[in-house]
Amino acid sequence: MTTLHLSERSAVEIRKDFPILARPTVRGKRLVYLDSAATSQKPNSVIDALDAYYREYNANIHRGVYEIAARATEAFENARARVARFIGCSPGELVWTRNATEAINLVAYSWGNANVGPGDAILLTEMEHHSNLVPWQLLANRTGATLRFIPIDERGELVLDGLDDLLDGCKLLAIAHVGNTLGTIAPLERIVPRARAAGALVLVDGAQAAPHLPVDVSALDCDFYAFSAHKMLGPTGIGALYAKRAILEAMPPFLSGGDMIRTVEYGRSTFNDPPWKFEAGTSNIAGAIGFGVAVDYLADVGLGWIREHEKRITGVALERLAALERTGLHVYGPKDPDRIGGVISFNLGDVHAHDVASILDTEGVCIRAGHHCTMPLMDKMGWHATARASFYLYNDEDDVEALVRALEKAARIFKL
Amino acid sequence: MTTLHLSERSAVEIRKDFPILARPTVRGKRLVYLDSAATSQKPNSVIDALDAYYREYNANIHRGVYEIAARATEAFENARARVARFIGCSPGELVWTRNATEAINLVAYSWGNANVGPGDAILLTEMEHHSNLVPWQLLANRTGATLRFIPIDERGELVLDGLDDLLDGCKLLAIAHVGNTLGTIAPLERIVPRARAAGALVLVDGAQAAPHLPVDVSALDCDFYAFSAHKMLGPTGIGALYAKRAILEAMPPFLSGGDMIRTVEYGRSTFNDPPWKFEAGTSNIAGAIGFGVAVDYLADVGLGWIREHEKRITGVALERLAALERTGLHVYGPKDPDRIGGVISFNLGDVHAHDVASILDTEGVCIRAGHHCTMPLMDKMGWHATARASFYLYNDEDDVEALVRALEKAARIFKL
Amino acid sequence: MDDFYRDYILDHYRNPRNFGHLEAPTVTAEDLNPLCGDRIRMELLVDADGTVKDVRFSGKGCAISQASASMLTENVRGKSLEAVAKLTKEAVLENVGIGISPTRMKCAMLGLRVLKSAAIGSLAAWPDEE
Amino acid sequence: MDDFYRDYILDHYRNPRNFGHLEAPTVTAEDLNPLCGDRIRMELLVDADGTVKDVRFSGKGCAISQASASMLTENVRGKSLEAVAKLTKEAVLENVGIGISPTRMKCAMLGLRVLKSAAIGSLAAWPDEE
Ligand SMILES: Cc1ncc(COP(=O)(O)O)c(C=O)c1O
Ligand SMILES: Cc1ncc(COP(=O)(O)O)c(C=O)c1O
Repeated sequence: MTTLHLSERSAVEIRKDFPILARPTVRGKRLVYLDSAATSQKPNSVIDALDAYYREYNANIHRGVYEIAARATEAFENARARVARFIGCSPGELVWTRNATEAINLVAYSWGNANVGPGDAILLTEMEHHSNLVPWQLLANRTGATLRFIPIDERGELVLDGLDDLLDGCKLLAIAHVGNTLGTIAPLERIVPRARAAGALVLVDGAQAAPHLPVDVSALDCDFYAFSAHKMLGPTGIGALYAKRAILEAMPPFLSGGDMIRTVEYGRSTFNDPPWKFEAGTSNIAGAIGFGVAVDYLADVGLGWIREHEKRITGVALERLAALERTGLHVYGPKDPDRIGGVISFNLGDVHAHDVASILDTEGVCIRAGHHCTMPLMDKMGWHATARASFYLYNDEDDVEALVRALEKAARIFKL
Repeated sequence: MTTLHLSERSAVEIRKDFPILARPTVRGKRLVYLDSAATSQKPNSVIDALDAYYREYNANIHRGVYEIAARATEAFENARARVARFIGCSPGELVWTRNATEAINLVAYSWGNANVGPGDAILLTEMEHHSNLVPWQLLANRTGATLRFIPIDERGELVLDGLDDLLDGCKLLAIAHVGNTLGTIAPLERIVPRARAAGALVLVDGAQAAPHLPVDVSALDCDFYAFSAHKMLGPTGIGALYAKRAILEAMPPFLSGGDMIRTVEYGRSTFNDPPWKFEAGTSNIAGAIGFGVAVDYLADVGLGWIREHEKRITGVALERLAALERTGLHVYGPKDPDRIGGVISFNLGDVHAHDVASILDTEGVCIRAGHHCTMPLMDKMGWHATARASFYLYNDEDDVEALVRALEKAARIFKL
Repeated sequence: MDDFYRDYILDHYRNPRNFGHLEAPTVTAEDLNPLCGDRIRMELLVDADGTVKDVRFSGKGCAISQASASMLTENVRGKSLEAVAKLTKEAVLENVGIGISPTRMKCAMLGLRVLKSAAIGSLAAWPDEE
Repeated sequence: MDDFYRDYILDHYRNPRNFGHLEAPTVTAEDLNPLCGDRIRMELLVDADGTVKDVRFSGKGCAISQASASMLTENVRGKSLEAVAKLTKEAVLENVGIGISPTRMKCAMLGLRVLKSAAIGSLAAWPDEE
């Protein structure tokens, strides 16, 4: 049991870097944060980087000649290079956005309007987050394209049997790398080559993957990869879109204004090179710098370690929750830690997930409850709402124990 | 000279709240920051608010039931209410965006695509920032509409003689409240009623006004007002769009995904009420909270005081720069502090503005040089580039003196 | 919040009063809380004088929204539509008891919101007004 | 940065060498720095062997971009296109002297960028590579 012991110690060490995890709740409980799939906590190094930017070298970028502007520009572009390296692309292929959602919208508007027409199909899966579904609904409305869906079975696994038929005539496959409600990891290594063979481009929604798994976009061979800083130790208000250089070059501009142009006349404009062509107006400079520090922290701990750690914690949690079955606790989705990100959805008897979450909150345990921005999946599965616990590098067995004890309390209150 | 003395003392007091202004430059000079039109510096209260969010109650908003999520949601919506009050609208009329640029793009895509067609005209002015020009060029390309321009004369004043003709057949007037290159204040009280009479909606680009003048959107009677936090003591990555409630209700969604929906099925969706309908994905939560604190700081000092203070500093600067005429210094734009925001564009003999800015930097004086994202204006005026100094509440006469002395050094180096 | 889940709340949650549908309702309204997906529908039978004769509610949601809606329906028979339209947040909170956290306030008020909009004929615009 | 503006730089800025246009250039290239608006155009007269016989530049910009372009043009006559294509950043910096701040480096390299792209026939893709 050496590895177990080692990783245990490391999570405790890691926790010291996260100031919020050291603060007791209003009721004086230890904060047991099990909602990292919604947003992660931030280490001191990230918070300090934001602070340093505003206190020491806050200035607008790219155009300033003076010292602090030079320092800000360098830090901003350097962050881009680090985030790009983190997912295995070059800085010229990484566009800053507000979040994963905006990254997907950018593709739907810029690439979508230019390349998708009546009769074209876009293939999604039944487990997509609203952010990787609604933009394609609107694109379909604009262009007359149709949407198709890779089904998900009751166990929460993607059904790939009819994949080639589904891909026939598809312009794009847009798919979550890891589902946010059930944690299902999409077998991209089996799916992407078939999409390629069918001539479809591939957009991967990496919002739940980039924080938790080693990601290499060139190995994945996808055309687009969207992710958010706030779910991976970074600040709010910054995310990124990876796109293959040639595709970015060919894409028309989306948002326009300062900083993304090359020349402007009253009547017409020409545009800057990617990635700047897609970054209109003053960027979230502090946010980008913080994102760079966040991926440094993750790379330092090691994505391999993080993945193994989460698998272990998830395994323990699945085991401990199974023991609560007598109180009516029911876990959804694949029950194999190898096949899911550190995400577990469940319900406790006839107790509504919101009530579960409220009672857990009284014990300092933070989980999410509701439809998790996957309403169609919930409808399909026949669930009104689920409770969801999600794990990250700073969680450990103590957190699982706290979850279980709080669930026992909820069961007691509801007399289950 | 009592007022002079009073305001002088206050600027010195104010400066103490801005940590960056207390740090010497790499060369050991005092930082003389005269580039607030590009981005402003931030007071401790704003930086501390970001810090507190990340250290104490970082959580995703709206959907979380637990304590820190409740606190984050409340702080986020409370910030919206404060920023709304700051410009005189209700919180339901204020949409968070990344910056003024995105706010304008939101209108161009959502309102523009739905309401502008072939043969329609959009009226701009010749002094617009690229951010209030290029989005309308792209809209015109998409829809077959045409752009018209209110001319600017050599003194940098808008020419309103032909206004009613220009407005004839216009769907929208999009106009900067304060120009960023010459500081020209648009006489909106004379322009907006005529636009109304002609049946055009009015979008005001307030990026350079909201930080510096008392703004009341209901008194202005505009339909849209766009502005950025980072130019008004707030963080990067957050801005806002005001729009009249009825217009927001009628506008179709723009960016889509999590948080802006009401119901989602695989095939179709319905949308949340404004303002959330236009806020897709996880917002810049920390940014919005910081923006709220920034407007509190501004309101505390008082926009009336800030405007008077800037007028005075600008007047002093215009006087002192006039004395440099013998070295070939030439000031552009209206030379009346009453008619301009605290912005002065100039050139020094045959020295390129970038060289001026570089030499000023060696003295710790930060100014901007180039086209200031108003390329067409520069072309029209026949300027290749200008140097620009801009003032804010933390600047005082010492800063003007430092500017003048550094310009004298530049003149010496270039043997003018 | 744990104080909130008392026996009578659980009873209303598990055995909601006036749950179901009216055969021929005079007015109905329905709304959902987009944040959590909870839905409530209210059906009223109103006589010519504007007095509520009968009421049913239906929907799906948490103990807070269901119990508070259930309790609300116990108090409307015999009331005028005007009186229903004037029901306050405080009245609901009196019914359901103390200890509702701010995040859950919208759940507690969903039934009221729907009932009032049935009485008024339109939904309140800005949720903070409640 | 103030060390940078020496007499010979000012002289090249105010009296640029080889400024203007060739009657019949063999290759030309033009580029602008989108951040500051500086533009430079390079025109080369190349003989059948690929040797640069004559050169002119034109454009508008700061002392750094204009002087460094001017100095560059003094060094290309008689060179092969291949040699021009291989000119380095360091060579430019040797010409113009020390003290260029990072923000101004793009100004200093604009002439080189254009000259090399004339020689190679295409612009370098990612500016950081220079
Ligand atoms: C007049 C004007 N409009 C719009 C903008 C764009 O602001 P932002 O870059 O914050 O979107 C600016 C900023 O330079 C400006 O000065
Ligand atoms: C799978 C998935 N995609 C997209 C998103 C949207 O991320 P953001 O809100 O940061 O844009 C999320 C976040 O909840 C997610 O889990």
